[in-house]
This record gives sequence, C-alpha cells and structure tokens, in this order.
Amino acid sequence: SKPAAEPATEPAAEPAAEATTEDATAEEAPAEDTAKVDMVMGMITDTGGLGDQSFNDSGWMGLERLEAEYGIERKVLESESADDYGPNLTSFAEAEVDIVYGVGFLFNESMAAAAAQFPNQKFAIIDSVVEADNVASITFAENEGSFLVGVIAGMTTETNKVGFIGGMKFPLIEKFEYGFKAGVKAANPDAEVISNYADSFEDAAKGKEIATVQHQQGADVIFHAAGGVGIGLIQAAEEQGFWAIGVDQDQSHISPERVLCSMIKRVDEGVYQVGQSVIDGNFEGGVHLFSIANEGVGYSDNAGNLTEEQVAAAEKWKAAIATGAFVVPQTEAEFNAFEVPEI
Amino acid sequence: MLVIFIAIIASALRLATPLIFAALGSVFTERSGVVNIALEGIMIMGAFFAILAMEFVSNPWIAVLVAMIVGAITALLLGFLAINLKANQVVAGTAINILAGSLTAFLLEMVWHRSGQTDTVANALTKNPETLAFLEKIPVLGSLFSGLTPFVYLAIIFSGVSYYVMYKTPFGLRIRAVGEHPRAADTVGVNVYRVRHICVLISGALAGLAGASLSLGTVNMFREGMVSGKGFIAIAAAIFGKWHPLGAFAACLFFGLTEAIQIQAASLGLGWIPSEFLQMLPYIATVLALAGLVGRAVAPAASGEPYEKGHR
Amino acid sequence: MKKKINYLLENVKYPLLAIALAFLIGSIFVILTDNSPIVAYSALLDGSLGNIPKFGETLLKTTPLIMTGLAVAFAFRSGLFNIGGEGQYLVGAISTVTAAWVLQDLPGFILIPIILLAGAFGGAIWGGVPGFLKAKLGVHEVIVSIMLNYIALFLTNFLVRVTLNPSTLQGTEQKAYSVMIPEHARLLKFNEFMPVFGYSSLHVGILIAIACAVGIWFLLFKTTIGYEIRSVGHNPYASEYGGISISKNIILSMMISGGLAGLGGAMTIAGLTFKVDQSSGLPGYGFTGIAVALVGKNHPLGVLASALLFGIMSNGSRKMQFEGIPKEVVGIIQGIIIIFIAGEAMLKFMTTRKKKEEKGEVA
Amino acid sequence: MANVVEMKNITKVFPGVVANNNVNFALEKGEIHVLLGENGAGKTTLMNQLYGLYEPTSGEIYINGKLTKIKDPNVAISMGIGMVHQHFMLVEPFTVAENIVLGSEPSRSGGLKLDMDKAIKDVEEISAKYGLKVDPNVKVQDISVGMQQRVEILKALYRGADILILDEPTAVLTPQEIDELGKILRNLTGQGKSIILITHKLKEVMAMSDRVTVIRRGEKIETLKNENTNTDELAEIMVGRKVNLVVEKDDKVAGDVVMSVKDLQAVDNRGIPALKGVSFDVRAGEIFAVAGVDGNGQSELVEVITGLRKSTGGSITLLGKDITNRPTSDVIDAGVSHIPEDRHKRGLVLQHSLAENSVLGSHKKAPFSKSGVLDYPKIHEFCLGLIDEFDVRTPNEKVAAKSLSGGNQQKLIVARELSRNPELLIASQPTRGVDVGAIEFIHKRLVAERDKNKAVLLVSLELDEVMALADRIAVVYDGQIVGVVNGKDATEKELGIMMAGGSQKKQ
Ligand SMILES: Nc1ncnc2c1ncn2[C@@H]1O[C@H](COP(=O)(O)OP(=O)(O)OP(=O)(O)O)[C@@H](O)[C@H]1O
Ligand SMILES: Nc1ncnc2c1ncn2[C@@H]1O[C@H](COP(=O)(O)OP(=O)(O)OP(=O)(O)O)[C@@H](O)[C@H]1O
Ligand SMILES: [Mg+2]
Ligand SMILES: [Mg+2]
Repeated sequence: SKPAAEPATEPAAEPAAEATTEDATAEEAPAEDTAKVDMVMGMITDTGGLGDQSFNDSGWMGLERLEAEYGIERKVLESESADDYGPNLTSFAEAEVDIVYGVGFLFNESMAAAAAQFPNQKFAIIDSVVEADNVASITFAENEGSFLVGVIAGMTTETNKVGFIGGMKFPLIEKFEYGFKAGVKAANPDAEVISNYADSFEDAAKGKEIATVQHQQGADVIFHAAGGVGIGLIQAAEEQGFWAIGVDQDQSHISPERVLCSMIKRVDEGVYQVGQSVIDGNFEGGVHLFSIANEGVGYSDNAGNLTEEQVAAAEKWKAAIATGAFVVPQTEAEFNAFEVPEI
Repeated sequence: MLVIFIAIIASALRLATPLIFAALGSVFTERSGVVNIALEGIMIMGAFFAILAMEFVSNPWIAVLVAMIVGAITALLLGFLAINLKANQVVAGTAINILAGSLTAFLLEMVWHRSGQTDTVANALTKNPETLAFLEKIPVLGSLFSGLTPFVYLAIIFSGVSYYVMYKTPFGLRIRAVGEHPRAADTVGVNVYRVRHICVLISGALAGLAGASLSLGTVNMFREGMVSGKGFIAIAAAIFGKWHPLGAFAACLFFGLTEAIQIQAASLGLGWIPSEFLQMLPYIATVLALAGLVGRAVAPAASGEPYEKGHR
Repeated sequence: MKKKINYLLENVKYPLLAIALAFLIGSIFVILTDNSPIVAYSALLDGSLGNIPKFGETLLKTTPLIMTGLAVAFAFRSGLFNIGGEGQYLVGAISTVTAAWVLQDLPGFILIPIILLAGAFGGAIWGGVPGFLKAKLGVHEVIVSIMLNYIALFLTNFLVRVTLNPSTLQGTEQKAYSVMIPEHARLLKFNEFMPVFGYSSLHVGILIAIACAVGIWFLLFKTTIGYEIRSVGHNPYASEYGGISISKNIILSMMISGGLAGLGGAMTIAGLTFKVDQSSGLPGYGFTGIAVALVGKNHPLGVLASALLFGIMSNGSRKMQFEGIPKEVVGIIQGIIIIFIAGEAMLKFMTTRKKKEEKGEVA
Repeated sequence: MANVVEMKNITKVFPGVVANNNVNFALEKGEIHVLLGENGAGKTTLMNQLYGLYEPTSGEIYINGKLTKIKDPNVAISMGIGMVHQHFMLVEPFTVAENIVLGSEPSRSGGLKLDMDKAIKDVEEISAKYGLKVDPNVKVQDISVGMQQRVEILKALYRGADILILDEPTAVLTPQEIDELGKILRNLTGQGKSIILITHKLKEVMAMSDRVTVIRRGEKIETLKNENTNTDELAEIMVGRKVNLVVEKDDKVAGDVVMSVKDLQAVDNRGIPALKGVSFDVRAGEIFAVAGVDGNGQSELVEVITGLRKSTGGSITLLGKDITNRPTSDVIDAGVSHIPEDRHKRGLVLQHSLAENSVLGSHKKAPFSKSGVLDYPKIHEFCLGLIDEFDVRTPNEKVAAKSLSGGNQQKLIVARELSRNPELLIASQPTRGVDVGAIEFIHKRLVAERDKNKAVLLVSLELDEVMALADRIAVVYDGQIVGVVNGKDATEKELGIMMAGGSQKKQ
C-alpha cells in the first residue's frame, strides 16, 4: 500500500555527506530487535504533498527513521488546499496521536489556533515559530547552508555569472537567495547573481526554461530553491552542460555529472529529533533551530564533483559560521549591508 | 539585442509547443460540435503514459505513439459519453479531468512506489534532432535551432496539416458542416456521429501528444501538476484563434511569447516590475487583445449540442 | 404531494445509482492497494459522518463548494459558462481581508456583513468583466474568465506579498501571508454556541450558503430577474423580442455568479483561515464547482446535495488516508461518479432494458 | 404507369404519438403528387421515413418495385431519392457550391484534396441544365430564400435524384417564385423525375400537381386526381369539416393615425442599407399591409419599429410619441404587439412552459408580477384562459412550448399578443406554415382587431393573404415603398409588377 508501507522516496536522496551516526544505525537497526514503541505520529503536508522532492518528503523520511528504529506508526494527511490546514490539524488532534507535525510555515496561524484548542496535544511545525508550550518549532538556518553553496558557486564560475531560481517570493525562499548571494560575494566579489522566481514549486518545464535563459545570459552555475521546478534546472544543466546546485537533499542522483553539490536542509533530522524527544518523554516546546552549528544545514557532494580547494574553502566558512564569527544575511536589507568578513 | 531576441523566440516556441498540440485538438472537436474541456486531463494522461512506456521500450517515438493512443482512448470515453449518450459535454470533460489527475497519481504510486514524480528516462526528445543539426550552423539563426526540440517542428507541421485537413479536404468540409448544422450534414448522408467520434479521437491523440511533449520533451519525467492548467490555456488559445488551426497556432505562440518575455524581463530592462505583474502579462495581454482587436468569436453553431438522429 | 415525491425520486434515483456503481468500481482500486473496500468505505463514511464534529468538518468543506457550485449553475442558467470561479473566489477572499483591515475599527455586527459583502462585490466585479466583454464586444466568456483566474492569482500574490503583508501594515517581519482579519470580524463558530460540534471549525458560513441556495432558487424561478435570465439563457432572440435586454442580463448574471463565488472566498476567510496565503496555484474550488453544479443539474437545491456529496468525499478521504488508502482513490471515485451521472442515459437504458426483460419473462 | 415509390401499411409511433397509422402511398413515374394535411397530420414524418431519417415502426417501402430497407439517407440517396426539407438544411457559413457537394465531394489525390474547382463547375452545369439559377461562390447566409430553395433542389439533383421530395417548399416564396418553382418542377418531370410535394396551399395544389393524397391525424384519407376535385373539397377532406376560405370583412372608415413612419433608414446584418427612406401611416381601424418579395426590407422594417434594430435615420411616432430607437420594452409599453415572422427564433422560448411564454413581454407587469416577484398562480390561470379562448391544442399549460405543433405555437403567440390589447398590432407572416383551420382563425382575429378600431400592420409574403385582409397595401422593393394601393382595388397582376420593382401606380 501507499505511504504507510513504502518509503516515500527512494533512499537515493541519501543523507548528507557528513552523515551522522544515527543514520548508520537507522539502516542497520532491525525492527524486531527494538522494543516496539506503541506510538502514532502524524504528519500533515502542505499543498505540495508527498513527492515534492523537498521538505514534505524529507519530513516523511524523518518519520520513516522513527518507524524503523522504534516501531512507531506514522500517518500522513496531504492537504488539498490552504484551508485544509486547520481541519487537518484538528482531525489528527482529535485522533489523539502522540505528535502532529505541520510541514511548512503556512501552518503557522492554524497551528497556533489548534495548539490553543488542544492544550494537551503535542505539535511540531517546520520552518516557522509558534509560541506555545505544546508546539516545537523546527526552524533552519537556510541562509547558512546557502552561503556555503554560494561560496562554492562563486569559486566555480568561469563567467563570473551565477544563477538563482526561487519557487515563490516567500521570505523563506529569500533566505536561500540572500544567503547564497552573500556566499558568492564572499568567494568572488566580481561575480554577478541572476535571480528569477518561477512562481511555482511544480512547473518543471518553466524551471528548465528559466535555467536555459539564465545560462544564455552567461550563468554557468545555477542554484535553486524551487522544489520540482529545480528538476527542470538539472535537466537543462545536463543538456546544455553547466552546473546545477541541488537543494534540501543531495540531488546528485538525478545527474551525477551536472549536480555540482547540494545545499542540505535536514528536515528529516528535525522531525526525527523532536519525535525522539516524544518517545523519550522529554518533549519540549519552543524553538529548535537547526543550523550549521548543529549540522542541521550544510552542503553535500555525494557525486564527488568538488575540488579539494573548494571543499577547503567551504569548510573554512562553515567553521566560521559555526563559531558565530559572523552572521549570514537572510533578507535583502541584510544582504545590502553585508560586508564580507576576513576569515 | 539580437541574441536576446532569438533567445526569446526559441523560448516562445518551446513554451508554445504543448499548447499548440492541445489547441489544435480543441479546434478539431469544437469544429465538429463537441466541447472538449477534458484536454487538461488527456494531457496529463499523455504525459504520464509517455514516461510509463519508456519503462518498456527504448525508442522515445514509440512512447510518443503510446501517449497519443492513450490520449485517443481517453477521448473515446468522452466521445462515448458526449456523442452516444448525449451527456452534457462539459460534465463529461470535467469528470475526465478529475479522473485523469487521480488515476495518474495512483498509477505513479503503484509503479514507482512513490508520489510526486517518476524516474527520469534516458534518450528523451529534449534536443534538436541530429538530422536537423545542420540548421544550427546557420549564422545568427543557428542558436535558435539549437534550442528547439523535435516537438517544436512537429507542432509547426501539425498546424499546417490541420489547416489543410480542415479547409482543403472533403473530410474537413464535413467536419465544419457537422459543427455548424449537423442535421444538414446528416440529410446528405454524412455520418454525424462518426465525424464527431473521429474528431474527438484526433483531439485526444493531439492532447496526448501535447502531454508527451511536456514530459518527454522537456524534463524527461512525469511530475504531478506538470500540466497545471495548460489544457485550459489551450482551449482559450483555440477560441482566441477563432477555431482556425493557424489562428490557434498564432494564439499559442502569442502565449509563449508573452511568457518568454516575462522570463527575459530582466535582460529587457523590465526587472523593476514586481514579478507578479510580469506573471500576469500573458493573461492581461490576451484579454486586451481580445477586447481590442479580435472581438467577437462566433463559435461553431452546434458546438456543445448533442446530436440526436430523428429529432428536430 | 405524491407527484412531488415521485418527481424527487425520479431525480435522485440515477444519481444514487451512479454513486453506488462508482463505489463498486472504486473498490477495484482499493483492492489494488492491498486494502479492503469495506475498511475504506467505512472509513470514508465514518470520517465524514461518524459523529457530529466530523459532520461539522464535512459541512465546513461543503460550504465553499456550495458557493462555487451555485456560481456555475447560475451562469449556466443564463447560457454562460463561468469557468472563472477560481479567480472570483480569490478576489472575494482578498477583498474581504482588505475590507477587514481598512474598516477594522467598526464593531463586529457591522464589520462582518460589510466584509462579506466586500468579498461578494469583489467576486462580482471579477465575474462582471467577462460578462461585460461578452455583452458589449462579443468576446467569449470562457477565455476571459480563464485569463482572469490567473490574473487574480498573481494579483493576490502581489497584494499579499506587498500591500497587505503584515510587514507593510503591522511592521512585523515579512510573511508569506496577509494580515489576519481582526477577531471581531470573524464568523461565529458552531462550537461556540453548540458544544456538540466539538473540535469542528464549522462556522455559520454554511447557513449563509444554504440561504444563498434558497435565495438563488427563489431568484431564478420566482422573480422577473430569474425569468429574464433563464429566457436569455434559452433563447436570446426571443428574450430581446420580449423586451428583455440581453447585454444587461449577461452582465447581471455573470456578476451574480461571480458574487456567489466571491462570497465563498469571503466566508472561508472570515470563518476559517482569516488570511490569504501567497500561493503558486489556483484554489481549486472554482473547477470543482463546475462538477458540483453539473452533478446538481444546475438547480440551486441540487447544488446543495451535490456539494454535500463532494464534501463527504473530501472530508472522508482524511480518514481513508489514515487507513493507508491513497487520497487518489477518492479522486478516482469522484470522477467515476460524475461520469455515471453524465452518462445518465446509459443507466436509464440499462435499467429500462432490465425492466423490459423482466416483463418478457413474465409474459 | 409504374409506381416508383410504394409505401405500404406504414406505421410510425413516437413515444405517445402515432404519427403515421397504416398509411399507403404510391408515387407514379413522372407525376407531381401532393401530400396534403393539417399541421401535425404526419406528412413530414412519412417522408422522413422514405428518406431514411426515421425508420418505420412497421410497414414496407418499395422503390421501383423492389422492397427496400432505407436505414439512413445514404441508402435513400443511392436509390435516387432526394429531399428538400421543410426547414432548409443548409450550412449558412458555407458557399452555395460547398453546400451542394457536401457529402459527395469531388476530390483529387485519392480523396485527400477537395476539388473546389470541379465542384463549382459541376454546380454551374446542373444549374444550367435544370434552369435553376444560383451563384456557386456566395455564402448561403447572404442569399435570398428563393435562391436557398434552388440550392436545396440542386443538392438533390447533384446526387442524381430521380424522386424528389419537397416539404413545404412554397411557404417562404413569393408568387413569382412559386410560379417559377411550378415551372421548374414541370421541367423536372419532363426530364423523367417524379416529385412529391407537401403544401398547405390549396391553390398551389390545384395548379401544380397531378394527384393529391390527403392525410389526417396520421391516417391516409383519400388519393384524388386533380381534375376530379376542387379546393373546397380538399379543405373539407383535410380538416374533416367545412372551411370558409374567404375572409369576411365589412367596409370601415379608418380613424386617426396611430403610427407614423417618416423617412426611415436602416442597415441589415451585413451592414448594407436595407431601408432607404420608408414613410407611411397606419390608422386606427385599418389593416395596413406591407407586401413584397422577401428580402426587400420587410424584416428590417418590423425590427426597427419594435426596437430590435437601430435605425440610421428617420423617425417613428406612435400616438404622437416618438419611439424611434427606443428599447423594445418601451415599444411594448407604448402599446405595440408583435407577431414575429419566425416563431422559433423570436416568438417563443421553446424550453419554457406555455404559461411562462404567455407572459413574455408583459412579465414585469401586474398582475403577473409584483415588486419583481412573479405570481405563478395568476400566470397559469391567465394562460389557461388563452388556451381556452384561442383553442390552443395542448395537454396543459405546463408543457414546454417546444412540444406543441407549429400551428398551435403560432396560436399561442397570437393569443399572447392580442391579450395585451394593443393600439398597434404588427403581424409578420402570421400564418406561415399553419394549416387552413388555423389560418381561418388567425385571419378572423386580425379582422376583429381592426373592427375594434385598432391599427394593424400586416407584413406578408402571400399576396392572397394580403389581398384578403388589407384595407391598404404598400409594396416594398429594395428598401423603399414603391406604391400604396387600396386593398379593394388591388389586383394580383398589378401588385406582382410593383413587387418586381415595376412602374408605380397612380399616386
Ligand atoms: N421526432 C419526433 N418525436 C416525437 N414525435 C414526433 C416527432 N416528429 C413528429 N412527431 C409527431 O408526429 C406527428 C406528425 O408530425 P409531422 O411532422 O409528420 O406533421 P406534418 O404533417 O408534417 O405537420 P406540418 O404540416 O406541421 O409540417 C406530430 O404531431 C408529432 O406529434
Ligand atoms: N423533437 C420532437 N419531439 C416531439 N415532437 C416533435 C418534435 N419535433 C417535432 N415534433 C412535433 O412534430 C409536429 C410538427 O412539427 P413541425 O415543426 O413540423 O411543425 P410545423 O407546423 O411544421 O411548424 P413550423 O412551421 O415551425 O415548421 C409538432 O406537433 C411537434 O410537436
Ligand atoms: Mg411538416
Ligand atoms: Mg410546417
């Protein structure tokens, strides 16, 4: 049967390069060895649904790990429209599952309402902050991960032009954009970033068209934060011979020759950790920030396309960010004010 | 500037291609008196089955053929409902749209065990065919051809062929007669049902081809939501082109062009316009063009009306 | 009275048969997913009608479908195909948020009707444009309404991102959705006065929707406006001859149609979401409204029943997903139901032939 | 003589109606055979079965002595049968040639290329051969009804028809065109064709045919040789009672001017001037007729008066009030009633009930509605009254107008328009295609209006009707009135000359 039994995606979207030890155990741990935890965890996707190659899939993978390791039961509700979010939350809450994940910042207001309505229900939200004791807010420093791939892009480009394709002009996506731009600037002050928004997370054909145009305008490395639209980018890269940078998970399996590297955002890790805290009985509300410092975001290169020099540079910046040596911009204003620090 | 211009043209042609096939399909059915609102659904079917076929065959052209056949079969259902059962054509089409979206998602799940998208397939039809590689050597224009896919050429050819069929053959005369005045056609021995069925089948095959041109012709895979309204835009294009094959072709090109311009906005110095307004551009331009230039579009008189033998 | 009941039976017999057949065929797909149809369908029923809160959620889902279904049905009655419900719904929604922000200082009992009217008005304008272009220039309403759907989508996105963004109006950080409408502008929820509705978010919008259906029925079949609109729909030439203005009625009917869809958007905002999100796609209610209208035979009261059917399937599919049955199965069943209802002739044919055969056996 | 067609014991049942009941009918080679009968008698149905449009419920059809199952028009065509339908079966946006060849198109390259040149040549040839003048290159929507008729006949001849069925071919023709058609038909029988003609016009029956078969209520009553009968007898057999074919009308002095039309100008649908300065007065207590060949501006004249078309110059005054270019609703309110020439296009909303149709145009007025709400009980009551008074044959007032026969639909329209008690009644082709019984009735009502001192503007293509009813007759030609004559003094010959644009009579 569908999601309940099968993995939502092939394990192709492998864990990031800097795989954590849990990952290793996840694959080994045979279910029968573990004492089965009698818990049900529910996840609600946004309208993108499962198969979005982005946070919905990634979140579902987090639950998959919990299922494999602890034998919990996972359930999913895919939202047909934005006004399903609230009712989907309440129907899970009413079913008294052990925790309800809302994947996406658009759950923000409806989750605040649901959390108030069901004070004893545990909730978690991805990519947004809901201030309530029974809600764990799982957020990511996308700007930091994007900064690193920006550095790599800046070093890779030979035309001094790189591209960025965003899904929609959400503040969240702008975090990718400006983090990336800052990284490019840090590595290559002469490089220009061409930026387009597809106004879609689905229209792969449009993604390909935009990528083609950016490439014609001279861009030879293009990064995307646009879900399915990015598939079009990778196709274009493969056909026309330039570099694409993947997002969220390692996307090199789509085109090992043409995906330079991927910016990693470990939604699965966030979901996993919060789920684990529920199992262990130490669930806590509040903000759970996943950043470079705790390996929640980063970059990966499963296909091995990066040069040592590039890896070295990226690692240098990564260390600096992890120690808080400087703050990566996440909005246009912050980017405009951004001075590349001496590291 | 010339480079940008050529890039925009190439872009427009690529973006217009799926629309052209589907719009031609719409022209055929509407001309014969059947409203095919199911183009969207049939495109989804075509896009999906083209990729599914690639699981079994290696020749992409066979996959294209499969898409066309699946499109035609889906259309057959519409034809059966609309022509034989005299069902409301819009209802039947809407049903097919709902069904196609769910059915492909369901099959995707069954075959690839995941939702969202299929695997990518090898040797798709996303590049300028090698037999036409010489075109790329033409100075200046060469870059235009290098960006075209076989589907683009097909779309142009099919537009011409459709025009010929519709206006230069006995069958075309019959199609138009059946759409205008089915009883008149019936009384001179034209089989109204058969003509309509054939046209619906043609439109299904064309919409299937439109779907294949999206999946096999752009991203080598099927994604849910990849058709996202293109079937409806194609219907609009057919109306815009006044149900004339070449008119529909031009209308699709117009849509493609406005979208291409929107993508190129930055290099055209339009980057300061908020992206949403650039997104609106194709649609606003269409409304203005309709209101200002094109005006009255008189539909084939019997379009949408089931024909019943032995009734008046 | 008996005649009326017979008439009603005659009209619901085939839809019910269609539903039954569709579920039968749908079970093939359920079985393909290694699930039991009995489990699946009891989940569907339990999830949508199992208790009062669940029924409340079903009615919640039904509310906008009634509105867009009415919109399509109403336009059909005047010979127009309003495929623009999507855009009208969106414009209704954004107008409601705008009005609620601008007029937020008004007390609730004035503000609520005003923002709903603003939504209806916005939808009416959005429906009126294709009506106007059709009436005055003969431009096909279908193409204009399709274009306006997308224009509405992008316009809404722009307004949400820039003009109505909390960052612009309230000085917060940039958000991907508009400002929330104030508490006192929100529709009353059922659970606030009828605790049996429990966790359900059902709001009084459903009552407004039902009232709209009855109102539209009255308007269409009992008033001169309805008489004129139906006349124009059936025979514009005869209407013109009878002193009825074709263009006035085309515009009026598209405006009423758009207003209904717009009010649907308004009620979703005022009763459920309280804000509009930036969105990459159309909301879908307008298109579903086409199916709702046609399954309801373009009759306002038929629309009520058919919207409820769609609401049951949509809400029940949640529980089906819990049971591990993909939501696509519900879509497939929906499609098949509509196919059977569209092909009513086939069912009639099948049943009458059966009767004949039965008679033959007796003879 | 040999029978080319023999229909034996034909029965055709539609749900609830026996349209033909055991009908026997035979057509001899080279004859013109008229089928006569009231509206709904079953004539068209009988012929549709011969042409393969309907299948008989029971009965047999022999063509040239051979039992034939005509399951669709293709079979009929291949058997040499051609049919000109009561309602023309022409594709309006197509050219004449395209219409004629449709279904049997000449082609090249194995059917892949439509050979339009050959089609045009073929059409010119047969057109010359049978003396049916048409222009193959113009669109059907742009030609006169008379030419459309010829196109229909050519369609049949192009397919090699030897047996021609013409269903009410004269209903829309002028006297001259009817004469011409008579000659064409004789010419055709001279060339070996056999013809079945359906008509309601008894004079034509006598003038044009060899034999007559009368059908009443789906049953064949009698087949008569022409020379052995007369119009009165035919009318009686047809209706089943004595019919008075002469309109009884007393002399009457006309009163004040009710409507005054001055220098009226208008263009037609194609933008070509159709009215080029028309002026006349209609007085109380008179029937003022506008006669003329179809397409000389009559339709436009009526449309402009009733607000359905904008005038481009001139004025219309009704009882001293200017109603030029006023919306139709104002014209109705000013006291104008209108029996339209095309009852299906203008007169009725066919899908609506008789009751709803009976208030079309007065639906906004008391007692039918109050503050925008319709009073259905009152409307039904009113409609029942009309049905009763005007003898509209219908099961009840709730059925859809489309389920009535043409004659009964016409009666309902007449009833509705008269019930408004208008100052001016415009009657446009009021008896087109209705049977003698209904004609008699409608004529009586028009005269009654005049006798009530109302003004009646009658527009008719039928000279008989015009001469029988009118007090004064205006003849239009090419958008102008070429002369006005007194009804009493008018002769068919004189009117005919004026209708052809000939010399004006004494002014
Ligand atoms: N398609 C049909 N379906 C049902 N009933 C029909 C149909 N066509 C004709 N009838 C019935 O058959 C009867 C005969 O109709 P028909 O058209 O043959 O009359 P007609 O003699 O040609 O009349 P008219 O002079 O008005 O043309 C009608 O009264 C009608 O009740
Ligand atoms: N589809 C139909 N179903 C039932 N009855 C029909 C149908 N079509 C025609 N009829 C019947 O056939 C009869 C003749 O119709 P027809 O249209 O020939 O009338 P008519 O007097 O010739 O009118 P017109 O002059 O407008 O042609 C009518 O009694 C009508 O009720
Ligand atoms: Mg007849
Ligand atoms: Mg008739």
